[in-house]
Amino acid sequence: MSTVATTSPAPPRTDFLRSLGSFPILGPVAALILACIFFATQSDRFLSGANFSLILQQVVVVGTLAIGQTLVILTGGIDLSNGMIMALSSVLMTGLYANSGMDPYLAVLVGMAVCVAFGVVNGWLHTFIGLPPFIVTLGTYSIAYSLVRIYTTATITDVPPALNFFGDTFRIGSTAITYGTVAMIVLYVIAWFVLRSTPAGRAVYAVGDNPEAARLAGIHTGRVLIAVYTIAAISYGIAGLLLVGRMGVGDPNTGQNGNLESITAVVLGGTSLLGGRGYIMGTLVGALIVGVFRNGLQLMGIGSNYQVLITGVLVILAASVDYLSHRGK
Amino acid sequence: MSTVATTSPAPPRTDFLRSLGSFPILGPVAALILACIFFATQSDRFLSGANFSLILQQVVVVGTLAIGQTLVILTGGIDLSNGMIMALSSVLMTGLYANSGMDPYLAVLVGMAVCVAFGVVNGWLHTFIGLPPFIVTLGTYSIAYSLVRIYTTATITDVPPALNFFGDTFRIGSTAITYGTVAMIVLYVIAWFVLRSTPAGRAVYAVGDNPEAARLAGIHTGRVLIAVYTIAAISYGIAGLLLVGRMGVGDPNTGQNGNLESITAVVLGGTSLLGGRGYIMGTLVGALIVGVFRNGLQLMGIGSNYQVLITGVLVILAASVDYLSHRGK
Amino acid sequence: TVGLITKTESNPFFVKMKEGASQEAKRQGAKLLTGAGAKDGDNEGQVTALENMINAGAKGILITPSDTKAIVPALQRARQQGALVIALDTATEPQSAVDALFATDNFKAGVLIGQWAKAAMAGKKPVIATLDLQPGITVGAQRHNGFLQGMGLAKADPNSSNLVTAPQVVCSQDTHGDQAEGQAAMENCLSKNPDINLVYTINEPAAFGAYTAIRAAGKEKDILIVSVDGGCRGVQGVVDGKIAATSQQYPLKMATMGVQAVVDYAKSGKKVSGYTDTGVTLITDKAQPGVPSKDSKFGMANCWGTK
Amino acid sequence: MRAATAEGPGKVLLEMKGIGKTFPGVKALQGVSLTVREGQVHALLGENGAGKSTLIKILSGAYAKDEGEILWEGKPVAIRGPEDAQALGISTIYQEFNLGRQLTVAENIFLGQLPRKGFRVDWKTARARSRELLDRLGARISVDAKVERLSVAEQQLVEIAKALNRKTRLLVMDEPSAVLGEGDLERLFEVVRSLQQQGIGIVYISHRLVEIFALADEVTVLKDGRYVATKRVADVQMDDLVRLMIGRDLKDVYPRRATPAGPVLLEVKNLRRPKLVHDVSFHVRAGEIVGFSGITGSGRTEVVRAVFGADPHTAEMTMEGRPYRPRSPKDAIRSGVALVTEDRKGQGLFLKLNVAVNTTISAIRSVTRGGVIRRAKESALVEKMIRDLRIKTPSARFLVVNMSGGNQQKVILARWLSVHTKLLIMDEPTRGIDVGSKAEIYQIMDELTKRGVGIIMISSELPEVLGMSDRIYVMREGTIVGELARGAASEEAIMKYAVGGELAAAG
Ligand SMILES: Nc1ncnc2c1ncn2[C@@H]1O[C@H](COP(=O)(O)OP(=O)(O)OP(=O)(O)O)[C@@H](O)[C@H]1O
Ligand SMILES: Nc1ncnc2c1ncn2[C@@H]1O[C@H](COP(=O)(O)OP(=O)(O)OP(=O)(O)O)[C@@H](O)[C@H]1O
Ligand SMILES: [Mg+2]
Ligand SMILES: [Mg+2]
Repeated sequence: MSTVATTSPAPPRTDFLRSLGSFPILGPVAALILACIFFATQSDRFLSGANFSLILQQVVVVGTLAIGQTLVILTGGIDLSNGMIMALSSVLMTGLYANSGMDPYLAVLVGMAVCVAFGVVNGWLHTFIGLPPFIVTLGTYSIAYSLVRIYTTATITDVPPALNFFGDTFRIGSTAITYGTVAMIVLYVIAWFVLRSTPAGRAVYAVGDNPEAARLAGIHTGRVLIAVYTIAAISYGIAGLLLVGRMGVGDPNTGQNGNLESITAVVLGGTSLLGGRGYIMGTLVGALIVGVFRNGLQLMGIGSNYQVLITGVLVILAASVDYLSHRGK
Repeated sequence: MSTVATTSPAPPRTDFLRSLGSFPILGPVAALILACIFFATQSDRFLSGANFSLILQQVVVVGTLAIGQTLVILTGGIDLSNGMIMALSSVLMTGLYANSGMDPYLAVLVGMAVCVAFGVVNGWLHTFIGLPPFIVTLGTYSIAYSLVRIYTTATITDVPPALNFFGDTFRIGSTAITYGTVAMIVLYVIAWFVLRSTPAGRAVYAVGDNPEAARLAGIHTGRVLIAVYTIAAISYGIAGLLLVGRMGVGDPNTGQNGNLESITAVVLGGTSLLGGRGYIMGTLVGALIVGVFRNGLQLMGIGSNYQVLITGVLVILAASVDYLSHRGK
Repeated sequence: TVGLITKTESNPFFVKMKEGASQEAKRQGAKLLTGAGAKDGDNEGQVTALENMINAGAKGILITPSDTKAIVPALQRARQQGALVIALDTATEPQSAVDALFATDNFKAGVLIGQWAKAAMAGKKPVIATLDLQPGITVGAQRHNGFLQGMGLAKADPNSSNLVTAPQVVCSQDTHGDQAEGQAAMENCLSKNPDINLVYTINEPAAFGAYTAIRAAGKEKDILIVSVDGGCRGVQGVVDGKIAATSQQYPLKMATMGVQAVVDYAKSGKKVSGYTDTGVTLITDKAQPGVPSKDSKFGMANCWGTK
Repeated sequence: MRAATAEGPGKVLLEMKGIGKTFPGVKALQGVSLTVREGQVHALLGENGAGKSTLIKILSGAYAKDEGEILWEGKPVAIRGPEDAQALGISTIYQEFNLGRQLTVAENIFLGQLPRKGFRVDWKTARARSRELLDRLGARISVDAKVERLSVAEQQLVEIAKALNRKTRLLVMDEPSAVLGEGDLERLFEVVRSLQQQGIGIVYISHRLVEIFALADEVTVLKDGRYVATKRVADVQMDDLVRLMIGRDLKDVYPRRATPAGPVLLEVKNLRRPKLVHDVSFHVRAGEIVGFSGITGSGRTEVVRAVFGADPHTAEMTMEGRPYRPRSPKDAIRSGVALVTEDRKGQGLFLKLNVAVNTTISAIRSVTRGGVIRRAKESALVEKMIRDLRIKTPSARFLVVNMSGGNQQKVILARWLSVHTKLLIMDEPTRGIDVGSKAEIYQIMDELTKRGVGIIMISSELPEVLGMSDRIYVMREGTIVGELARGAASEEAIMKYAVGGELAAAG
């Protein structure tokens, strides 16, 4: 995993230059820029505010899922359940209003509560029973999957206006931007700040890097892990909210690829699956890389079989760029 | 990952009793037996030779995929591409005969050659570029996925008799057993022997436990890794062969869940995703656990939603049993 | 430019559709963009493809909605942006969400095989296994419910996305229309209840999976398999006596009509509208009195509307 | 030279009574007691596997005790976890590193207790304070460096700084000196003494008796998990301690007799490694022990890693007169070269695998027939090694992770004694090894040379270098600055070369 063997996670502002010199997510950013340049040469429609706004919209859901996924992976874990937790919260948030006439805001709260419950269960099984996160979240994936379908197999169309908010747009110049996009970016900034500059954030890195050392240093690793899985689950709930805003419906069939897609974003962003090393903003870049590929290839009118082929190749290339950009160190 | 924090990969014949005391795959086996007892009480049709033979048949493909997956995971890697490599080989093995009139055995060779190629690429990208296996195999997954569909989207029905062999059955008493089942079990025995009693097997564990130490002990870690990914890919090719035998067609839609399903079997079998610790026979048990759940729940006539729900819960329980059975150590 | 969005890339049914579209597009000198969801039921994938195609300047979108409700808001956005939207094979809910629908009546397809099976069972008491698609997908429900209604075992709302059932149905499994899953499901159904004598399958891959399982159990003589699609491979199955009867649809036709309509719209700006039934024909070699059907020769000649 | 506060014992800080601990298959401790007073340096002595680390891990809350009680200032206390111990003011430097390898030095020093400003971490304070602590230890490391980039010595200094940074009434140090060179050691002593002045109690574990005499007021000896005795250092001689520890006398620790050196075995010319090694040339004769001395970071490890083919380098080398170009450790091993690394856990052992696998991994072919590992042969080999090296383990199937530091080192030796080694390179071979085992290892080295094996020994322990080497190369800043024959060598001579001119701190 030498891809990220560099630099202090928290370069102090004082020596800004050094921190630039070892700019951690250089690789992913380079890969993203290369991809953009490539597509700009291929399709005249690619380089437009409207198109970029579109790509952002298409990335919002996975991007938000990937925030929680990043936290979990930083602790050395992995969360396969995130997409289904999102799906469950989104059908509840819409369904409780549409089918049970619950107050929409209350419905959102209930949806969030369910997410929290799943997060706690994930964290607890991992920490106190000591099960590998892969197995735990595989199990909760199935559980959430079936709960969604037991609750409803019919798409919920009667969505309260309040929940459509994140789908609405405002204009900057000529390009319309959704509030969902803004929400996602805000979440990233918060996560970035917390991970970089708060004791809690540093504890996440410490636990992921060397749990035993963390424990012996008096860090309550158990609490940290449960908190991480819970906060992650909340981000999945928010992703559900953004999804509803974007799709305008509560869709029980959603979220099944959320885990692999979010993990891809995380890893493309330069975060190590071994835990302890990674950068939340890298994840955002990783998500954008995937979004740009998909959008660009479609603009080029490439048949989707070849789209998949090229995406596969590009994923490997992007990761290589990242790796090579760090090789020196 | 305390699930597997126990003693040697190879308990010596000499002190049989101790080796029993620390019988590594005790947990998975216990979980399997418990599951069987449960279903036996729920459905009178469960406990029949025919039904067990059936479960085995349904496990053959995933079980064979999981052999390669186990090798890869023992080195600390992970292989997401296995299902699609299997799919590619199976459409080639059938298609080259059906569409290009190639000699069936030659077709099989070609299919295997393609697997080898994928294995080498996986191993090479991981070892020499240093990319994380997750990303590498995610990329090759997409590549194989699209190659399958570029080659054919139509199911290949005109399968040469030779390739149906593994679907054919022989009888022990009243129950019919497929040659495919036998093939899988033979492969497990071979893998078990190699891992347990050959220098190559030792090298796999050593590299998985501490690559740097392995290198300094005179092991060519690079070669070991590439060999592992290649041999794994061959097992996927064989899985493809068994798949064709079982289904009697070459199906381009197959294999998409092969990765998660095989990883589940491996982890349920008590192998650590961190590498260096695990037991191939545990994987077989893990695969059987899943197969028994699916079969048993359907015999009980439980609706598919609840089947998923229960499977989720049982996966977690099974893993817990495994963990708790090792807690002492 | 025309955009075609199918449920998946690999299901032969949609492959055929794509084939028809690209032929027609070539004839008309139009540019065809194609996209699809990752798997059946993947709505986001379709929405993303849709948005990108509009952005790529598609005048019209031909779509087989994976999720007949969830896709609606996205389609409305597309129409606001001035694109002609035509649903192929599967109606949206509400149907008015699209300009026009070129489709088979999936419910009717189900009813036809149901009626045929009822007649073919000739009074024998049916013991039924249904190999379904997956929860919440309308097409799956329509075919399933249609079948049971045709059998006269249940009444169902032609547009419901919930499966009805009946005492005669002893085993129901989801197969996602996948052959391997169909086989495993059938195997387990048989070990659950060996007396099954009639199998409904959501599509032909599932049907073949079921047949493999049944043959392995040596019951191919005693069990009837009915299915929907009428693809060339499916009809071949009828010829081989693996599938007793199947309802044939005409994706090629849908696609051709679709592209035509978009091209016209691009030229003249006039939109097609309403529902055009592209027809469904029961294909079987054991025709039953009172159930209109054609034989497999016809089926082969028209499988999915080749020529 | 001993600390001033030795007279007039302060009041009792800690009492551990009748402590017992059992691990699966191992009775690590039974009925062990320990009493530490304020301002006292209390040494803990014992062979490898005697139970020293286990005892202090119970004290620090890393392990739970099975029996016995702990009194803090006379009152019984329950230490349920590390946080309890820290609350009492017990801070511990463990034998094995507990650092986050991806984290910076400063962050490790403040692990679990980062200073805050509002919600934010106060990096400014953290880095400044870390700087202070490191300077006090004379460590020239950037506080922003990642720990994984540091040499083992540097990592140890970080561990010490980390412990000093906690509010401390009792400081426990488990073999802090094992990986330190002379210079670092002196500064460590100064620090310990000043802490002592402030009335802080100190538990000090080391296998180097000289240190005990230089530093400790009292010493408690353990053997096989049992309490043996507690003595005032003033009242005992080295031999007494040795006898208490290993239960027998130990005459001449260094068995080395000058032996007639054989033909040149290894010849190295112009060995270069960018930034680490500059143009190093030397040779080793068959049956000769060549010592490499020098301060930490002088490049000794980098030299031998190159010779072992572990790192890229340029050089002309010959082995037994034949050209020798190791492109990988495997090549080196094939030509009969072996390396015992300085970092046992990171670069030597397979911790989650058992003694047998760790021992035979490099010799696996020799116990393989027809491609199959012959269990009987393997067990025979392993059992022999366990006997010859007196490795303390319940069985050949015991996991190395659970072994004491010294025994782990023996396992690595066993690995190289299992293959046909002509040139044995040992980087800090007796680091963390008890006097008894040390003598045994020296014995083994001596016997090997009699069989014509050549040995390169890197050591930061001058007595060891002087006692065992036939010739000594001294390195500084990546070059060889001096070569001393057995007769001509002395601590002064070596330090003179090692620190270069300014004799000052040396000796
Ligand atoms: N986690 C463990 N599981 C099983 N046995 C253990 C474990 N830790 C230590 N032991 C055993 O307990 C005994 C005491 O080990 P300990 O590390 O305390 O010795 P030590 O005095 O520190 O030796 P050294 O001087 O080499 O560090 C040894 O026999 C060791 O094998
Ligand atoms: N793993 C490493 N990564 C980066 N630099 C290192 C590493 N190990 C050692 N160094 C640096 O390389 C130089 C030589 O270190 P080396 O370990 O060879 O010195 P040494 O003479 O062996 O001292 P020691 O007694 O620590 O072994 C030192 O500056 C050291 O800090
Ligand atoms: Mg110790
Ligand atoms: Mg060194």
